[in-house]
Amino acid sequence: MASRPEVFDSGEWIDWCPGCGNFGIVTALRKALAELGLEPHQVVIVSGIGCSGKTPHFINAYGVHTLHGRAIPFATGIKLANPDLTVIVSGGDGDLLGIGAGHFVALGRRNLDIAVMIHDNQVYGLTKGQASPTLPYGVKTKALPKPNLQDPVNPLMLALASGYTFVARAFSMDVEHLKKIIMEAVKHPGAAVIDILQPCVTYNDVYTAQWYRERIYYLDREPGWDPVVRKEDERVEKLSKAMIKAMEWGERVPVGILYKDETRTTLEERIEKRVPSYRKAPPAKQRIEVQGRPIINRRYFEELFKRYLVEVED
Amino acid sequence: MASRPEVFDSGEWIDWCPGCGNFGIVTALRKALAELGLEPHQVVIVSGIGCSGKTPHFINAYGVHTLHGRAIPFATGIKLANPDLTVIVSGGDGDLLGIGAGHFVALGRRNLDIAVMIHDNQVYGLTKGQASPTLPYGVKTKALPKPNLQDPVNPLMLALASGYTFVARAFSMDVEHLKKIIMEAVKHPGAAVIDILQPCVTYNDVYTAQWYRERIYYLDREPGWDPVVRKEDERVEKLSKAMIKAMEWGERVPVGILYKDETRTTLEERIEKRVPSYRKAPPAKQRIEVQGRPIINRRYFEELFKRYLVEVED
Amino acid sequence: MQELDEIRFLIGGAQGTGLETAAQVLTTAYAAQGYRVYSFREYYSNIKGRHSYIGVRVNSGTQPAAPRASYHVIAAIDAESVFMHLDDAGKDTLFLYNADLESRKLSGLPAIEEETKKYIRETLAGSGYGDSLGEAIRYIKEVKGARPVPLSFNKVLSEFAESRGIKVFAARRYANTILIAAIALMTGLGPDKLRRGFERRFANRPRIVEDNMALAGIVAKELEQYKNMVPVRRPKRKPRRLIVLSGNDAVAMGKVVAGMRFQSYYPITPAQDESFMLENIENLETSQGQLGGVVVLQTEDEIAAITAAIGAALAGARAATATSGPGFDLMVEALGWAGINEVPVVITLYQRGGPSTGLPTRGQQADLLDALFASHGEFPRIMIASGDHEEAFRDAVLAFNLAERHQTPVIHVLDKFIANSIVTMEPPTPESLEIDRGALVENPDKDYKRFSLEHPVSPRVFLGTPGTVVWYTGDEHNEVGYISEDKVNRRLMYEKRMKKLEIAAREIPEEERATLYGDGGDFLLIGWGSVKGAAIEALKVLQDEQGLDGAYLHVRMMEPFPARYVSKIIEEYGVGRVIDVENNYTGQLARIVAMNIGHIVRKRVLKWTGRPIYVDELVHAVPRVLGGEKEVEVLEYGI
Amino acid sequence: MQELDEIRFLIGGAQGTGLETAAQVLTTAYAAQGYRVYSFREYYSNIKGRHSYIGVRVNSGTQPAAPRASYHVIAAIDAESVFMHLDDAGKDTLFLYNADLESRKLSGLPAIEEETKKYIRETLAGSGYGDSLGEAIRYIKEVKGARPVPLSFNKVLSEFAESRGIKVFAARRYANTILIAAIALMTGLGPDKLRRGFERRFANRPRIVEDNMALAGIVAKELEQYKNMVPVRRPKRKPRRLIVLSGNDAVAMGKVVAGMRFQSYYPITPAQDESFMLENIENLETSQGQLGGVVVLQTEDEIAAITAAIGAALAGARAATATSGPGFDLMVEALGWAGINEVPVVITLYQRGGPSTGLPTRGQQADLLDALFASHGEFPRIMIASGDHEEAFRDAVLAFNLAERHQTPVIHVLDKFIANSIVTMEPPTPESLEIDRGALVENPDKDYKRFSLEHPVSPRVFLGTPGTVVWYTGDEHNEVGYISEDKVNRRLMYEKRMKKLEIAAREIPEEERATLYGDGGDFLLIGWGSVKGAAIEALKVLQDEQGLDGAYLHVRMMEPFPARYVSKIIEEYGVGRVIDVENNYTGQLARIVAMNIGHIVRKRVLKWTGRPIYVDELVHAVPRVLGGEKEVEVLEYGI
Ligand SMILES: Cc1ncc(C[n+]2csc(CCOP(=O)(O)OP(=O)(O)O)c2C)c(N)n1
Ligand SMILES: Cc1ncc(C[n+]2csc(CCOP(=O)(O)OP(=O)(O)O)c2C)c(N)n1
Ligand code: SF4
Ligand code: SF4
Ligand SMILES: [Mg+2]
Ligand SMILES: [Mg+2]
Repeated sequence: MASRPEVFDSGEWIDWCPGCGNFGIVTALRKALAELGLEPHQVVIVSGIGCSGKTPHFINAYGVHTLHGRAIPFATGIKLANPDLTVIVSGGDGDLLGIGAGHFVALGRRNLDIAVMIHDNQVYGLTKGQASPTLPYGVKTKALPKPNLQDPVNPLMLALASGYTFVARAFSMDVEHLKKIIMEAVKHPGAAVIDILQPCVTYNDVYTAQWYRERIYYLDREPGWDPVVRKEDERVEKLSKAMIKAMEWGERVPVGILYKDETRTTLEERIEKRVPSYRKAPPAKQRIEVQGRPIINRRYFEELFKRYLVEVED
Repeated sequence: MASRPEVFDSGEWIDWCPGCGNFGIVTALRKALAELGLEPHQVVIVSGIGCSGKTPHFINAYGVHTLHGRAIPFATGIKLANPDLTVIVSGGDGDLLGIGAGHFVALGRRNLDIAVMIHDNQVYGLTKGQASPTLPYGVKTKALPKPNLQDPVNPLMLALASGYTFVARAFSMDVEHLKKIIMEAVKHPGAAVIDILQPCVTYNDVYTAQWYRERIYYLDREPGWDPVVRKEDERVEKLSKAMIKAMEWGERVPVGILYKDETRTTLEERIEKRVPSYRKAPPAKQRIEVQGRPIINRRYFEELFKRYLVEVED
Repeated sequence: MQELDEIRFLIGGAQGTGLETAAQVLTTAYAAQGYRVYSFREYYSNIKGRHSYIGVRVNSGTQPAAPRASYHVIAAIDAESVFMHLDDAGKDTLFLYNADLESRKLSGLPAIEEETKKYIRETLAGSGYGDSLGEAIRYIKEVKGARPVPLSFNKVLSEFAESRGIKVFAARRYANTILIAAIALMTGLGPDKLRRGFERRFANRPRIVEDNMALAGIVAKELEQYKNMVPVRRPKRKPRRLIVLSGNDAVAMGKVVAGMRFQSYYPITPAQDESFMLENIENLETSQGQLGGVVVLQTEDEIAAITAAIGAALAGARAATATSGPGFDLMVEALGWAGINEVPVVITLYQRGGPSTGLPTRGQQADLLDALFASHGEFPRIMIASGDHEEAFRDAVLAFNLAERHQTPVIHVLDKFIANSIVTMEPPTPESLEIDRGALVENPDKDYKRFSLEHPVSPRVFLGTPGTVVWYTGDEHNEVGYISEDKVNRRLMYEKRMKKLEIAAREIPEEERATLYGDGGDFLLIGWGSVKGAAIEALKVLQDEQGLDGAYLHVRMMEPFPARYVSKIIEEYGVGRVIDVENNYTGQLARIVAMNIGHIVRKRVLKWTGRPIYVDELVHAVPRVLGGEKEVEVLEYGI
Repeated sequence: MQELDEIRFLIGGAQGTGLETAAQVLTTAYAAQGYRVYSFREYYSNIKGRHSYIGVRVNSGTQPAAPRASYHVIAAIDAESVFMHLDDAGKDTLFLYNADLESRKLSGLPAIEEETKKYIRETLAGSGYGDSLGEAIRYIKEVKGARPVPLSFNKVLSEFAESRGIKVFAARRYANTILIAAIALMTGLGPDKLRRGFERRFANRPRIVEDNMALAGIVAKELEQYKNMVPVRRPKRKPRRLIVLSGNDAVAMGKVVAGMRFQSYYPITPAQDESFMLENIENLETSQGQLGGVVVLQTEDEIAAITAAIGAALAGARAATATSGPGFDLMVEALGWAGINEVPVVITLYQRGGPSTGLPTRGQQADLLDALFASHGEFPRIMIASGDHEEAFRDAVLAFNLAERHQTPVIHVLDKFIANSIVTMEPPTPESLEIDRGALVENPDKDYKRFSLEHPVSPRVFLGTPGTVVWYTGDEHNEVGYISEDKVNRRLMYEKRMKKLEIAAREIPEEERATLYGDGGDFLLIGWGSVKGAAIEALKVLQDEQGLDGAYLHVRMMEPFPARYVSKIIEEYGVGRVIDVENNYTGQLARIVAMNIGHIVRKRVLKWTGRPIYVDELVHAVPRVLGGEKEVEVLEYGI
């Protein structure tokens, strides 16, 4: 049952710069969680380090503000230990696509049911405005001494190449749309990623809210746009189409769902196949002791480790 | 002027398993270096850790056998400090696409003139046969206790998404073809990657030489295949085509050059724009002292750091 | 022949030629007779082709726990194994080799490294011998007093091939069985008993068992004259069952018993076998059904391994990761996060030869100071170092109890010498062990504060617990977990964390953190980890052979360090009679002792060749160091 | 008014409101008069909105190098800054605040953290005051004896807006100028001199300079009565030029002078400003043309940063990386690689508040033991810790000389208190410094061996040198660099590396590794890093005010540790009169001392609030600790 978004307001003062695009993300996230009918204790927001990294503190839900670049593997452990939790990763573009790129790729490969929100502001906000991995070559944002030397990585392309089964883009200033995308991502069973275009009012004077407003268009309003893979043999075609959309950047910038693969099993399902008790009794919920003693007694021990036992002949 | 491949034989005993696909790589590499007319001291082979990581020891050239996953950033420092060197990275699939995936992505973004050879054997050879990031879901190679849980990452897709300007695949058992591809990769100015299908005879009983032989076909023999981007506006189209080829895996497995972008500037060129002396006097070749004293004397010091100086008024 | 209390043999051959199988077959066969077995393995960082060997001790009374430098039998499967073990051949050692290879030259063996060839060549030349295998055998016989046992492998294998109707080519794969058979024969392990070993190794493959037994018969016939030459006495005591396990297995078993249900890892020698073993029994299948399951996750790197384990621990699972030095290096940042967030996560650290990639398949004890201070800033951690398999098992359980009780990361340190050696052990009685999950809250009230300053250890909730929410952050935080830079909060929150170490120090008796073995007053050895086995046995030998009566202080916990106890013991002896024994260069334990109690133990016996400390070399070194001949004695036995 | 030898002021305001500009303008203006200035800054890990402040000392004689707890002027730009600095207001402190805000309530200021609010509320309530700004001002006046200086910012800014024909809204951005003007007025910095400060800050923007001067005029008129209230004496000595620089700048300058031409980094506080500064002058442009260029590479993470630097060093460049704790953690594995491969790479480590993300914009000295033992296994490293900006500059040069001479990684340790404080310094004379590139081979002959065992330090070739090739590997290697697991090679190669530390210890005089300041016999302070400034000044104050005559032993090199020298000095005093002063909890230097020389210094003055040690609190603590009242005195001055 949907609750009010305020339920997800932690009450902590938000110390982002006035006007920062992150405000839209927090608002959309609170709304999405409320509309999904979740309760605060069922949700874990996992973040990295950066302005974006502070997000969990502003959400009334379990919050894990981890290390720079490591939100994804932290989230992986949380989700695998207790798959009943709704686990959402909130990270910066530097965090997820620079220092954390290896984990970003690995999550795609795993298709674990986690939704990843990239706060894509093209800069390292909290360290004062250096180029992030999404800033294009030759662009000079405010705090850079010289124009950027490196080419950007395209978060959507990287996500598609890595195997994410849900890939979308949204704009942090369109809270309603972003909310919907977040809800879709959370509902999607498997690894989902949302590239959120998030203006940094303090350091990014190139990709401003205005810049985006002039270019954004909505895929769901495009006639015939259907990003969903419903059968395995549609995969290559849908993936190719998604990639072509992902490369569109300049005059027009698409937002919305680029790709959604409903055919791949999640890691949880795969584990369950191997460990039948997994869903019923995941690691975090198993009884491991009886009155302060190991549940594995001598008899069980000998059964479990049978192959290490040698019966001594008389 | 081309020399003989034996010039590049270090004479060290190769302790790979008899029949290992890596032998083909070493042979092809020696031949390629010889045909490129390089001398041993002009070449640096940089590797990670794994069976593949031993490669530099078998090549008579400067060899840097680094840490697991870190060959690319080591190579980056080497190349930037002395851009006259021919720098080649040789790494395992686990090394480059698992633990090193973040660096792999970053090199694509940088388009630094380095050629990367992925020894793609779908397993962690040196640690005894665990699944590497290229092993498909559900496959059980010899040493795995259970079938693989995770989906594979496609090295070519990842390379294309990351911005490599030269992306190719080769088969380690076709030494002549591989040699040619290596030569192309080395000659290509910018970040190049070759996914080398390398049978591991000890641990990979699924993707065997035989398996490949039955499926491989050569792109350069495909009528009309032209992977080269000669003008910026061809980029999206060629990239899309390359990606579709990259996804082909099963009945038919393409080898050859998938993508070659001649339009993007290299990092070296970009640096030179900012530091005009860079090519003439790169970091490794600058004179920094005069008779044991800093080349930057008091006068130069005051000029360089003018903005920190305050003239004291009388 | 006189029966021996213990027999020792060494089998050598190229990697990939079945040495491990040979050792397993023999070990199980002896264990099934009630013998206590210890076997250690040396191998290159290589998959196939380089020389490898396994040293085995079979004892009729006590459990051996360290290598000894003298062997009753050495069995060489190839030419390399003859050249490599010249030093190991002693007086009367039966030295089995392939007589077909007599003309082989050292220089024609590329698998032996140049430096080693030089060493071997010098050894032979030093006594006037050439570098062919025949010469090496003469050297072994004439100089070392060993008894060469030539055997034509070709002959034996041809006969075998013929008798079993297989190709000679196929028969070659059974070369390792020749070693098994020869050793069984010489040590008096009869065919029935040997068969048990084969049966166990090749369960459900009776054909292979028969093949092996047939070949063993042929070998026995050929070597008839050596039968029972080094017979071992019947075991003094026969337990009903024995476990045959490696150090990796011991830890894995401890973890399962402790209730660990999540392990994330990235493969690395010599840690990985622990995770494989866990993966294999992930279902916890018993006669009463599935007792639960262990999720074992192979991650993309060690950073992911530890952070995933921390995540799982936050969610409420007992969670761990296992690695060795290079992997540990990558975990350092997350270790600090676990520290500031008071997360009970266990890191099993298997030391190997460093620095850097070092000697990845060899052993060392050189990560102690690193592990003790790893990660920037200050936070409490607990560090346990096990000295043998029994300790490894119990400490694996203890690690989780301490982690949850004190809400700190726990580093459980082992080394390759323990990880890769295989011993016999009586099955433990898990019921006698405690599970202490520390302070937990299942139904938090409104005022619940995860990091309450009321007590240093604040009760935990798991992620997902209804009734509250909690924030975790690597930043300094306030009582609910929100970032706080306030100076007063900072001081108190920092103190809260650090005080937990004082509490742990108060709660864990110092005598459990360090143990004194022996009570001789002549000298005191001090050591840790795998030194234990060699040290305790050396005490006995020194007493028996030289009348020197010493004791061994085994330090098992480095943090909280048992300062008072160690201080007391060292002062009883006087620091001049204390000898630090470590498998490293800088005497890391001695440095920790100095740091904690101010006594600098300067007498040291050290080793850093990557090989284990042999009882014999320690026995030799102690009187020299004690007598003041040398302050530091450097060991280097073992190729 | 009596002229003062030194004036001290504090300016406070929200982040993003121009405090740094204010401090710069004033600092340059004073420096241009020949004053020696020291300014330190406290700020939150936040971009805009949280409270920040800068404390400045302007001295007419010597260079200050640590904060003092008493200010002549405190200037608060907002309400937060009044509440935050109640403690800093002392007797007669001129406390400027915005009179328009008198009714503001503490509870209505969300930028102040709850814990801090509680602290402030308790402070006020403890003396019977409420929590409005008006009450706070009364408290400051009545309890602390300060002199409130109310000023209506609205009034001043409206007048300013009108006079300059700009919108009041736009005028608000000049609020920081009010602080500048007030301080200049009170301390006797005349308008012409102040103008110099503005001119320099706003070079080529005369309009802004005029705006500022106009506003300053209005402020001066309003505050006429405070003019020259705390005048500072003319400087005793006037150098021709002064550099105004931060610790980050000092290191960057040292690196450029040292010939470093490659720096790879990943942004992190408080290290990043060093790399930006390098990026800015990358072209080494002089009147004689380009002297070369520095390649500054922003990498994808710290692992890439250090490995790229190592690669560049192998290629022959002097190469470095700069980071702080979390980044250093990620560099640990590669550090060991540099160690085993004998690579001269420099790591500049700026300590900040830990553990983990900790207090990322605050300071601490708690990474010493970590840095000393980081990375598994054993290898030589050299560690230098600078105590002030001059040392930071010289040590940056020294680091490269030692790295290349001994072919080891060098860790150059600083802390946030040095990195982010700004001082005046006389320009150095680089000609007086040495560049020692160590043993190099340009024309290797056929027998060249990179890791020749002949000497511990084997001559290097750069990658690409004709005439040879070389292999590097993280595995144990032989003389040419090929992997070797041979035991003899292992022993010798390991010793070769470790011996280099002994050579370094022999070559670098112990008196350069630790320096004794003062010669009083009453007590000995021992410390390192930024403690230096506070300790040396505290000696003087203790002598002047309490007749206590002590000395300060400043340890600048932790590896090789100056054991004999430190031992000698400590023994001269007797360990009971030695006080360890550190900005950490566990007394890390004291632990290193114990480890090296066996003396456990138990008297300690420690601080871990993330704030610097103030001279005054140290002065207060020393006699207490010395007198035995307490063994450890914990400091916590500074909000
Ligand atoms: C290991 C490590 N390296 C560097 C830092 C410093 N750091 C803090 S935030 C940040 C970058 C933040 O950029 P991004 O991820 O894009 O987040 P944003 O602030 O833009 O939201 C960095 C480099 C750190 N905390 N940890
Ligand atoms: C930090 C670190 N973690 C783990 C290892 C152990 N390790 C050595 S090789 C290897 C995997 C090798 O696999 P791959 O990169 O595919 O190379 P291959 O052996 O297949 O050529 C691993 C995990 C290591 N050396 N360093
Ligand atoms: S710096 Fe940019 S991203 Fe960070 S809070 Fe300010 S506006 Fe937002
Ligand atoms: S394990 Fe596989 S990859 Fe490694 S050497 Fe053997 S065959 Fe080659
Ligand atoms: Mg960002
Ligand atoms: Mg591989």
